[in-house]
Amino acid sequence: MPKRTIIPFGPQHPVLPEPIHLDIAIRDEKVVEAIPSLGFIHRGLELLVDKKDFNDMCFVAERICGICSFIHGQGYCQGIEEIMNVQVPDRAKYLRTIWAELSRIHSHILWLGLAADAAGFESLFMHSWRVREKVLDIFEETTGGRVIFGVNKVGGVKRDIENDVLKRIVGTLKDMEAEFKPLANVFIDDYSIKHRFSNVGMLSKEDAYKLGAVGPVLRGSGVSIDARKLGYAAYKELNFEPIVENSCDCYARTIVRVREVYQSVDLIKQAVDKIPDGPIDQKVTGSPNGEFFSRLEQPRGEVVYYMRGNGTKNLDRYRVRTPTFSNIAPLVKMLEGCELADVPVIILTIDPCISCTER
Amino acid sequence: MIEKQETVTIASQDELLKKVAEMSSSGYRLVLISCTKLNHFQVDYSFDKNYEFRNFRFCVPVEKPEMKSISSVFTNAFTYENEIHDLFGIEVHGLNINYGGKFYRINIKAPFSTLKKAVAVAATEEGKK
Amino acid sequence: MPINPFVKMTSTVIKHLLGPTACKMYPVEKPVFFANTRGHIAIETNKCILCTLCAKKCPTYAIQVDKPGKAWKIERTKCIMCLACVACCPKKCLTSENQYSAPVTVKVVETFNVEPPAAPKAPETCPGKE
Amino acid sequence: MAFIAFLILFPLLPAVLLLLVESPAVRKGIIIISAIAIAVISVDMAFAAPKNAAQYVDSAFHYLDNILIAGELILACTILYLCRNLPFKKYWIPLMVVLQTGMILWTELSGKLHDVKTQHVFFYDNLSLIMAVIIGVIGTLICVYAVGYMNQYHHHHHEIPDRQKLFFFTMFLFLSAMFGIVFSDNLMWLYFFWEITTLCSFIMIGYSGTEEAVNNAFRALWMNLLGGLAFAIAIVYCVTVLKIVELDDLLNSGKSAAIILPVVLIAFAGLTKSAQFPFSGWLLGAMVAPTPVSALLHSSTMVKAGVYIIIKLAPAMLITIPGTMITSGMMIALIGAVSFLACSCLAISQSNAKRVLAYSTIANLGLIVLCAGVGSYLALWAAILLLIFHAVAKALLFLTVGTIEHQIGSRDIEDMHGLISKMPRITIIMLIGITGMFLAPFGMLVSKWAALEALAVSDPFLPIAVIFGSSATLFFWGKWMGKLIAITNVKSDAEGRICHEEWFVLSTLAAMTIAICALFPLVGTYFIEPLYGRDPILNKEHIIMVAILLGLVLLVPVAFFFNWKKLRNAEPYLCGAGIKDNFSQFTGSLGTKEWKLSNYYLEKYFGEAKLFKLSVVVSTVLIIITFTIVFYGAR
Amino acid sequence: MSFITKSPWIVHYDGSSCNGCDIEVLACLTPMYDVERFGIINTGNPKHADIFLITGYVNTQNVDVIKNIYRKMPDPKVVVAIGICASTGNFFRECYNALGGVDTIIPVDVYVPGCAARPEAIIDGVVKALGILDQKKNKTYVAPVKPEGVII
Amino acid sequence: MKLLLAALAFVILTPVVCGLLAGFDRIITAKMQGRYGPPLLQPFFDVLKLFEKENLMVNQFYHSFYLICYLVFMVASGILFFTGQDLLLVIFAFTLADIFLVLAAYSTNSPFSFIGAERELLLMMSAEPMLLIAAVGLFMATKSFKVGSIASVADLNTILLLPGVFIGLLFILTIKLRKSPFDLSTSHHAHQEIVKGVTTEFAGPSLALVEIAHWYETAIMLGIIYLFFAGNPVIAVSVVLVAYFVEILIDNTFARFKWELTLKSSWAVTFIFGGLNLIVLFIIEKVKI
Ligand code: SF4
Ligand code: SF4
Ligand code: SF4
Ligand code: SF4
Ligand code: SF4
Ligand code: SF4
Ligand code: SF4
Ligand code: SF4
Repeated sequence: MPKRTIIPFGPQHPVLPEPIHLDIAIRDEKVVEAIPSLGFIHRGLELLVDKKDFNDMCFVAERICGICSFIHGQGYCQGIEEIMNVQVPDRAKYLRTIWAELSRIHSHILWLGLAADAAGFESLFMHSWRVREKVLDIFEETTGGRVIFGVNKVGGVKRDIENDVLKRIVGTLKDMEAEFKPLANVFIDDYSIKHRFSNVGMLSKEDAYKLGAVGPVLRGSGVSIDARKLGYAAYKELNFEPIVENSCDCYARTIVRVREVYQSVDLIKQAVDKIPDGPIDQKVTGSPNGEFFSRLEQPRGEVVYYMRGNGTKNLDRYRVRTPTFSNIAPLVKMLEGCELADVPVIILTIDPCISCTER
Repeated sequence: MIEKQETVTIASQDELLKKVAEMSSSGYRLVLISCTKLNHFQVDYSFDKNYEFRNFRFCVPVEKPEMKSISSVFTNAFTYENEIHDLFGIEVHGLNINYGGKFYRINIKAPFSTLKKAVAVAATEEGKK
Repeated sequence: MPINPFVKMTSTVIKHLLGPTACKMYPVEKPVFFANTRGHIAIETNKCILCTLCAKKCPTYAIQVDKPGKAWKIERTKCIMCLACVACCPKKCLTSENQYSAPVTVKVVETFNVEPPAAPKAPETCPGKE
Repeated sequence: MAFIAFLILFPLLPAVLLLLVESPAVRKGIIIISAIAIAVISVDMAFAAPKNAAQYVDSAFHYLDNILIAGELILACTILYLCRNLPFKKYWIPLMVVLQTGMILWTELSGKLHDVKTQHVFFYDNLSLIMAVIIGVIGTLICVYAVGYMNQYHHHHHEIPDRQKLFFFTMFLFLSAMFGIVFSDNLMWLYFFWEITTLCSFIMIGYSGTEEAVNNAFRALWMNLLGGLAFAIAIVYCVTVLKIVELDDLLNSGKSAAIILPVVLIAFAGLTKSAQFPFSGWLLGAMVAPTPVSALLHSSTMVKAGVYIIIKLAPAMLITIPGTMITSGMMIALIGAVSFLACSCLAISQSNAKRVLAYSTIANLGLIVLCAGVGSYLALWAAILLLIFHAVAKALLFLTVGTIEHQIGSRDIEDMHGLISKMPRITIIMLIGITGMFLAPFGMLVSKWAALEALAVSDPFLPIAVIFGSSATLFFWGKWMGKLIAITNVKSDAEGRICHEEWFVLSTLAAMTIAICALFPLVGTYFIEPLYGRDPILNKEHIIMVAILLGLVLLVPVAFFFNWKKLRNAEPYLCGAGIKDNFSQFTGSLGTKEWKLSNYYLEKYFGEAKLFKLSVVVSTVLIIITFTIVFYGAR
Repeated sequence: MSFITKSPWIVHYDGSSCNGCDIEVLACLTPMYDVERFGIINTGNPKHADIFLITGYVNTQNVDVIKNIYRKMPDPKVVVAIGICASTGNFFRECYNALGGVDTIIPVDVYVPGCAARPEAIIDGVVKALGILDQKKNKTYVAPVKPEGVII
Repeated sequence: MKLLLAALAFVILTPVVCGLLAGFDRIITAKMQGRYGPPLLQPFFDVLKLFEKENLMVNQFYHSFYLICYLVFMVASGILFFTGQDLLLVIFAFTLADIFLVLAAYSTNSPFSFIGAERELLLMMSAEPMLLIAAVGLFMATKSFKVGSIASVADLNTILLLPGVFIGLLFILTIKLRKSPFDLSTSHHAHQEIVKGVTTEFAGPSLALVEIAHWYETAIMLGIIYLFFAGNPVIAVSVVLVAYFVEILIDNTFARFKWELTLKSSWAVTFIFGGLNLIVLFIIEKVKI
């Protein structure tokens, strides 16, 4: 009986944009055990509430993660607004929705590229990221930054997007969609992609639900849960259905993300059509006192913030439960019995965002 | 926000475990376990089913920082509970995967529990330099 | 076996082989930034009143205001372009240019003499740029 | 010819002496002295003897027949006696003994032999000389090795009763029998010696007396007896139908279709002896025997008796079976091909070094059988070269495994990780053995090269099998080498504990592996080509090319002494989880961890569970087909 | 002339960054910015790399990792700290688990400011690093002294 | 004398030609990926730079012995090939060279090198049958194993007799050139599974040796392709270039395969295209007689 090979995988590894570590035990190339280890990015920024006031914490929240930085800011602000009972103007809500959906497009295409790269498909990675730059240009034009936007604030948003710019954005997105389509078809149909993704990292519907999987991982296993359905920001008024795939493997998760790109483009179109005119922020006075669990759908899934204010500038507790954190348990499950070559693909399939996981 | 958030405070650990088992059997999933240090440790177990958010609160005294794991009911609880152990210094009994304090591997023991505001301010001064 | 799944990527790849490159060719071609791209913080030294508000608001302590020395200092390797300083300045003398700060080999604190009567010298040399 | 008598009879002397002496020192002396005597005589004979046509020894003594009858009876009784602790319900084993001895005795006593020409009893030609040198040199080297080994063996295994007297008796008896096989021309004698080797093998496999050993011994016994039975039938057929009892008569009897049946029957016996599929099981089971036994009986000599007889029969196997378009050689070649391909693949899935060697042995024998079956001059040339190279290199490998096993307490390849750091010299010897088995320009590869060129001429089926098989070979030898040469920081003084005899034997064999490679053109010119009376195969160019490669292999280590500038040592890359100056540990998830590296075994594709059965089925079908068409053709 | 400036290979490690700078580093490799024009390849392996791009600041857990990677790079090598986190630690240096910028544990040759650092800035930084690499190769490199603030 | 000159020319010209080929490869790859790409001479810059670097090693053996053997035997088998020696011997020497690379990786005792080495062996096991079958096929078509006489005999007929063998050879060319989808053991860019596979531990000059040896390897492989069309050098060279281009294209349109599919597909292709081709050829010849 062959013995095990035990090797470290990460924290520094070409396939991992971020440090995570696994002790992998393999036999031939079959993974018999994979124990994850975290903490390489642990900053303890939740404790910064002691040092930064609740307004400045918005900057911190944005820097929990650089990929869906915007949504972190949005989640934080929405939570505080809820505690303080601030009525955010509708235009701000729509703008938040638009930026959030743009973030999702950017994040998903970025992920698709990384997934292609994890499977050793370099050209697909390159082309995905080429398409993604179009979205980054929109960001830079509207917020002034390519990845960290800094447009959220408690009570609304800092920058407005003019209506004609919004129209132009929709046009740009159409172009992007046209360029994305052939790439999406590669993800959907290509033989080698299917070879690498199909039947890899199986996570049954029951396991996905029980182990607390979120986002595309959950929806790829056939469970229709999407926190946007809670109706925060402008989602209440937009028409969409959670995207669900049933094959429960890496391929399903990939397809969920491909389809969500199209869905997000559609949501932005709807939002641009419906966006009302008006102010973009609401003056906020006083300090938060109370508690709230704020839930949002990030590209990687549902994120939960718990905030507790005590009437001073500094919060008592700011707690972030990010999607990746929730997906760690399913990840361990998925890694059981896979091939060594699947490890990068499976790790990527939860779209790990370690910086937010460890905060 | 259209969702309704309900928080129920529960007195004893055993009752909590019963409640958790009940949640599991009625098809809820564990969304979050979070801990907050007030005068005691406030531990919140949050569940969700069909976007319905239910939250059970349980208090752990600072003097005796111990609690029981729910990882036998919800396997994925181990991440939260290990985190709580590392950050708050609460001993969690009955973990299915116990990292034994190596989850985050921070040098400061239980920073969320011990770090006083005074220390924080000192750090701020240092940061300014 | 249908040939299609094996050649899904081919058309894209061939198209780009024959077509122009998507590369921006920086630094051969100068980049164009959007008007409100957030870049480095500039100060109009003749307007500043050394009120220290910006230094207090800056979350990373990138700005120091030396009241007695009449100097406004910024450490560019600390600034995260959050624009909190720009927003809070009562005299609106801070602006964000759309050019990013240049990489440096040593961390320096740039000091601007804030002397309202002083002639505004054109900052010809950038210490970061050598 | 005196030396034939010497070689057959002389080993019996130390055999009997060793059965009697108690003192280890005396035993050692006897073994070494007789080993030298046998080796010197066999080599001398090989050089002294004329090397053209076969030479025959007429049966000058009539009492030889009586000796034979007595011997047969003693042999049968011994086997029957040993069958007393027969495992459950295998009554057909003694039955087979009785049956075949009965047949032989009937032939002998019924007077059938009177009208059969019985002129030659013994003979020798270049092939038997080569075999004799292998037996005389390698066989005795292994005996010398066994002196040290068996002491260690009993030191490690207290539970096994010390029966070294029996052990060495059997070893020398075996040598005698082997010489008998290669020099016998009379089929009756050949059969007699053949059965003695079966008995020796049986005793040796069961040496340790454990349940597993006994079971495996009986498996080996019945499979070999099956071959013996076929042999006996062949003899009866020859005597009664063909009126022949001598090998050369059989081969020179006008190539008529009538000889196909006995030839195939004897070849069948050869297949069982050389553990070809479907009879490979016994050789694998034989690995429970002490390692010198594996080296001597089960890789370099006894199993070679099987392929030896097949090579001898090769010309007769070229006769087309009446009513079909095929020759019996083709079928035999196919069985060889199945064995080669399957065993090369099966070896991939094994981590027990002796099992790997066993599979590789069967595979190489398969290749020899394949070449013999094809029977062309070039193919036979390759077959004989393979036989020589394999005997040396495989004996070396078995013995090194034995030595290493005693030092590290395991014969698992995984446990040999980083052996070069612990026991550099022994590892280099082992590496020489392994390279000898599969890399250019060493012997086995040169022979494979010749085999491929020979096979390519005939048809594409066999080359394809050989090609796939040798690629599999590449994999399992390669990974084994990799295991050995990983450089770790673990030091050990284990090497100092190895005794002198073992050192001597191992280094001699290693030197021989290299030397034969350099000298193989001479072997070709002086032994093989005259055997078939044909032109040399290798032209100068081939030899020069191989010589250049060999030269390179030996020269390149010089680069070692070259002074490379700017050297800095750093621990291996471990994804940043490494620990400074620690070459075996990293910071793992739950604390510091040791990294471990194990080879791939590709169980899914090359695992024994499926592949072994499949090969047994395929080869059984092939054998049944062969016999069916042979019987059909004979009628 | 030294060939090292014509073929600088990089290895990237994400210290404790927020991802923002990481994806900008990756973006440098992709079609829009394509640093392979300068012969730059992302090797992913410190043993092949000449330039160590590091994003994010140092925390108690990744100290060893960063030192480890640095040690395993063959000389001459340069370290480029990308982003405010890697340069000075951002506001995260106030966190309990942070040690500060990368220069607290290994020598840093170039700081690329920005949060997140733009791809253009990263390219500028790498180009600057090339000069240093060349000097290190020719053994003419003198570490710059930190000036006491610059008056403008 | 002529042979000596041929050998010398091979030793000197191969790095130049294959380096340039690699340069084109990288530019074309970049263009295919929508990038601009490095300068043409980039492969040379890389190798020269590597020689300038410090030689960082886990132990001295792999550099001083195995890697040098790798290069020496790769060159030797190239010389054997280009001076027209026995094709089987060339392939065996070529395998020997490859084995030394694997051994070098093994000897580092590093996890990723080790896995790379196992995979490299697996790849060798996948590719070797086809190479040998190609040799046998060329023998059946031209009645010679000698590269020299194959080259002089080969004509249009050769390729018509051996279409399957040629396709099979193109298939394993991907393996030998370390191109996606078969770059399992190491790749020219960062390898997503095992960092750099076999070359993980080779730094500086050691890596340069590997790179140069790979150029020779490429030359031999392309040489074997050339052999099929040797009758007409113009066609032969263009076929080689087209084959190389196709490899680049395949490199850019496939994800990496896993080991199982690699082994299965290459053996299947070897058997179906190579093996059946030989069998058909055999039958044709039998029928002719
Ligand atoms: S999940 Fe990851 S990408 Fe999304 S916000 Fe969190 S850290 Fe960022
Ligand atoms: S350092 Fe960067 S972000 Fe800060 S002011 Fe300068 S350019 Fe802007
Ligand atoms: S932009 Fe933000 S970080 Fe920069 S100086 Fe102003 S306040 Fe400080
Ligand atoms: S820059 Fe503006 S905020 Fe800062 S000190 Fe000057 S006036 Fe005050
Ligand atoms: S030199 Fe400095 S200040 Fe001037 S443009 Fe460049 S980065 Fe900005
Ligand atoms: S002088 Fe240079 S470093 Fe300073 S702000 Fe201007 S461009 Fe930036
Ligand atoms: S020229 Fe230089 S110093 Fe002046 S504002 Fe621009 S970057 Fe700053
Ligand atoms: S500098 Fe800013 S963008 Fe870069 S890692 Fe730090 S927080 Fe993220």
